[in-house]
Amino acid sequence: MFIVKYIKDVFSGIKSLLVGMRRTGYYFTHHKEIITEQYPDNRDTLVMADRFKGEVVLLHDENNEHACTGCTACELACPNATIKIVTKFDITPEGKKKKALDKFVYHLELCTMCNLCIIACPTDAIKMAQTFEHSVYDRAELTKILNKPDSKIREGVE
Amino acid sequence: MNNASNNSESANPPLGGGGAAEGFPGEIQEVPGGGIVLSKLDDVINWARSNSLWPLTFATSCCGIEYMAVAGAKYDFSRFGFEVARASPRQADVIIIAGTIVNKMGPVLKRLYDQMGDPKYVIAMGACAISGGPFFYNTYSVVKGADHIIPVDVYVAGCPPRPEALLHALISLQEKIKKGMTREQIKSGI
Amino acid sequence: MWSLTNISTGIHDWLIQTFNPTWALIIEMVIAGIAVIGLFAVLGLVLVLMERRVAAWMQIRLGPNRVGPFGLLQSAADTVKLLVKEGMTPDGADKFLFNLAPFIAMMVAMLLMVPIAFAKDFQLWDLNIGVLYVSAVSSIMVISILMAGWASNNKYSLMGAMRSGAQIVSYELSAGLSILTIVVLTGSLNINDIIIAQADGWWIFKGHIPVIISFVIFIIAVTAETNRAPFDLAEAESELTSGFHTEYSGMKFALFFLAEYINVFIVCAIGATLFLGGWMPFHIGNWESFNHVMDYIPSSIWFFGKTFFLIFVIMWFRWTFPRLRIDQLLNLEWRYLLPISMFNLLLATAIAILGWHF
Amino acid sequence: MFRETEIVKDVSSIPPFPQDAVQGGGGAGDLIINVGPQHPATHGVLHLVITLNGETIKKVEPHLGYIHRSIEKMCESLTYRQFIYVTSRMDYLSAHINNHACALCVEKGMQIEVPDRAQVIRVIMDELTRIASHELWWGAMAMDIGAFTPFFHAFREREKINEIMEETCGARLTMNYYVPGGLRADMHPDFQKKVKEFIVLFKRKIDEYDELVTGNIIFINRMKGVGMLSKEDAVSFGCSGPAARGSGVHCDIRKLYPYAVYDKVEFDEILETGCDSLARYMVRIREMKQSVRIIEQLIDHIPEGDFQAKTKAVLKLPKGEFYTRVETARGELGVYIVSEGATTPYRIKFRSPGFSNLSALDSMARGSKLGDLVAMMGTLDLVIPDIDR
Repeated sequence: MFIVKYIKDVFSGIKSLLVGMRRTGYYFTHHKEIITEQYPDNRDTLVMADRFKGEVVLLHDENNEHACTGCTACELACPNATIKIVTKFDITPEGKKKKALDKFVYHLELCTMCNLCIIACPTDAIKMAQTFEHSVYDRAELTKILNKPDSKIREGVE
Repeated sequence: MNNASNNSESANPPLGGGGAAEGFPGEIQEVPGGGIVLSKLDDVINWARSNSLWPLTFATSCCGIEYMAVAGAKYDFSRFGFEVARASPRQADVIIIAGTIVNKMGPVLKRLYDQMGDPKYVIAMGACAISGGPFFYNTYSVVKGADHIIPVDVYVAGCPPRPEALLHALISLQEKIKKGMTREQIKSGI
Repeated sequence: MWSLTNISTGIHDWLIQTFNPTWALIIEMVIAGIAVIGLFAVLGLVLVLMERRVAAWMQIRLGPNRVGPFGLLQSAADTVKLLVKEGMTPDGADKFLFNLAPFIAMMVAMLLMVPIAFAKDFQLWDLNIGVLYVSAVSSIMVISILMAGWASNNKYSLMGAMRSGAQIVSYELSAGLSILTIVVLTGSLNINDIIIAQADGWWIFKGHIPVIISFVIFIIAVTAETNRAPFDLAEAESELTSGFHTEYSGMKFALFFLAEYINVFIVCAIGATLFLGGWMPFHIGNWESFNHVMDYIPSSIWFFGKTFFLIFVIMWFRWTFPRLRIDQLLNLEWRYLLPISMFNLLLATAIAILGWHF
Repeated sequence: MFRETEIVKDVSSIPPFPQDAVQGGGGAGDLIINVGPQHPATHGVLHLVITLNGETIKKVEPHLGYIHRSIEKMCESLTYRQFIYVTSRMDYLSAHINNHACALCVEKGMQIEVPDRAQVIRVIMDELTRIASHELWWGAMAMDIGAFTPFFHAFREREKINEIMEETCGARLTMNYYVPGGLRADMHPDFQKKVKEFIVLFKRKIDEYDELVTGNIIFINRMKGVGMLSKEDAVSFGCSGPAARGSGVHCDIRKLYPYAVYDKVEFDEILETGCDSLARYMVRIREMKQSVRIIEQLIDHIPEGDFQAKTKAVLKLPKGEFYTRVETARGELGVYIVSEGATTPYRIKFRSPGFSNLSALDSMARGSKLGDLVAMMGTLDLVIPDIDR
């Protein structure tokens, strides 16, 4: 019958609306369901997953030595030329010329954190750091030189 | 979290901008003993502007999803008052370029920027918006950085950046506005 | 007991004693004007913040909490920002109408303040046709929206304005009919009379089912009239970017923004007055002692408490429901709300004539 | 629907852009509006030129290219190890599945046997990605039709998946976890525990989705009978994925051409016969439950062994043509590689689901209201970089 169906429609419609309102009302009154993490306040306790890929860093030990031989394997592996290795020739004590790393230029603004350079590195000289706060006011600051000044290659790394 | 960073001096660098604060070109030097009232008013205005950055709902690709995640409940940029995302550029204050800008999109981006009312700010989010990112060398159609089209205030690297990184960029932008160093503020001479 | 009434009568008496009656009246008008504008500012700040908090908590997040203590200064920051933001007028717009529209929206909201009783004997003007005045003036709102949409020279704005026109004109009907239910029961259009008639219980309790139905219809209709979700077709963000105020920026946009919230406040105040007794405390028939205890709570708190409850309900709608489509919107009015409220009015009239209400 | 092409002799006779867009559709009283490239409903930078009569849609013409990044061309200059990561940016919501398709294609060419462990983890990851994608779709679609709250509730569960992804793959969205021959790294020790926790949470929360959206009368009215796509049309437009399954087309690649370990797990192919937006909506909601079912079957039975097959340092596909297809969250993704035997592909073509699904939009939208258009686009679940590539 028309009128019965009409009234049924009205009531089932109102009921479905009330069900939705009950759900939002539940969350309105239950503040323990809030899942917000207050970012700048939790900086000290924020732990990134250890596999998180934030940026490429060249590992230096306490003697300011790294393991990069300047072989350019990472440069070749990088799909978008994020890494540029500039090499120089050191004179070894024996008087031989030896290729060594001069500058490890890293374009963070190009990097897509794909991890291919890390896989390619034969000496595990580079790794992914867990930093993520990369915002700067000037684009040029994102181009970094990863080897520290006066750092040199660790003994025995070939 | 900074356990492996070799280029930040302290374990926890101060928030707001990757160290570009000093010597930023065009920085306004304070005049000793002058303009107290005006500078106080400016402080109030800058405070208001920095705390009420309404973003434009503009996302082109992957970074847009992380932008949505920032809007989402876990990261919640409404805590800073950024949640009034405006679909109309007339009412927006900050345009977050979330994603690749290709040559066809370039004029549209410029137009959107022009349609926004002063003061307006730009955040380039992710590798594509900063420099073309993965599409820098091997493609024919991608703009090599959104700053070729419109001036960018804050760059945030990543592909895509974490939501926290975008929040960091927004806080950096707030700092920049409070210091009166954005392009808009320098242009209008306040 | 401290109340708004004492303050207003005190000021009035002092003015009458100090100045001659004409000057006293003029000064009173100025004071009232300033008070209304002040109330607007406060309401705007409070309601915007309230909306953002309600939204946040329903969406399992925190909401503004970093600007000022507990984020209380958030809407102040927004206001200052909007004040100093560039207000543009598009080149192709009809500049006069474009700039006029937000002020009309604001003026309508201000005019609607006139007959509202904020507390016992605290009213700008005790109009004898208060209810009629409200329903008449509130429909001027659509003019500002149409004006804004048409003058913007933007297709989105125009479509938003047209939707809004169709919507407000239709929902006026059922809003008016549900108001009439109370008018029929009370026998007066005067807002104060309606409130006094609820001294032994609010209409929603003593008016049986017809009043409850008309209350529900009223809430739905005014939600639609104020262009709030789920009836926010005029500014449907995912369809028309921002609808009728797409081209507005800066302070002109802020006026629309503010007018929306003020309108919500006013319709909720009317709803609270008609159905929930306005400033009248919660009285039950002849429980004299209970009624006496209730009287200790100031009447202004009763009024604002009820109004904000209704505002909360309308916000609750907004953050729960999806938006209707334009034809469904009109269907809802013409096929459901209007017949039901007409039938309901008949019932209410019968009740009023037969004196069946409590 | 298609514009007639003819040889234009006089260049000046070509009308400028807006008029150009409405040829064949425009008439007196018609309103032409441009939705996009920046518009909240397009989820990106799609440009739709819509011819309206009042509120009724007469014609929808999508304009593409606003996010054309020439990924196909770019892949020709990248090696087989490198090109996989770019495809994460194609359909970024099913990044894992895109990578899977490319890895499968390279593996097919190189005839690499992928270890079982890698295959099982891949399937779990794929299904998690599918859930994450559908979650985002659910929130974004609800936002399109005007409900804001579901978006936030959807992201609550999505963030859990993102945490799992981040722990194992190192990134939240564009993971780059699959390499030819297996996975880049083994799964995280906590992976199984986290996934099980997620499943428990998800099963509890999916009922809330029904309360909030599915049962809502306004929602049902917005969806029912809107955007009809008949079975014949779905087939002829080449639709795939949930968009086609909502019209009853049997097209799940996981069932039709099983890859990885999909032939060893039990799950249903979701078919709805409503042909409207509600059917497409229900397909996705039910598909999420099926994905959970697949994960539940696999999560306790991850075989021990290598996570990566031994491969050469430099991959060279033999000369020939290779095609694989997988089921992404949006439909069928085909990867077609032509190799000349070099270290880089000679030509790559992606058959992306979004492009075909978008082509059905015009026939779906005609005659409906403007408000329906966003509902249709919501249920088609378009990802624009997937369309433009």
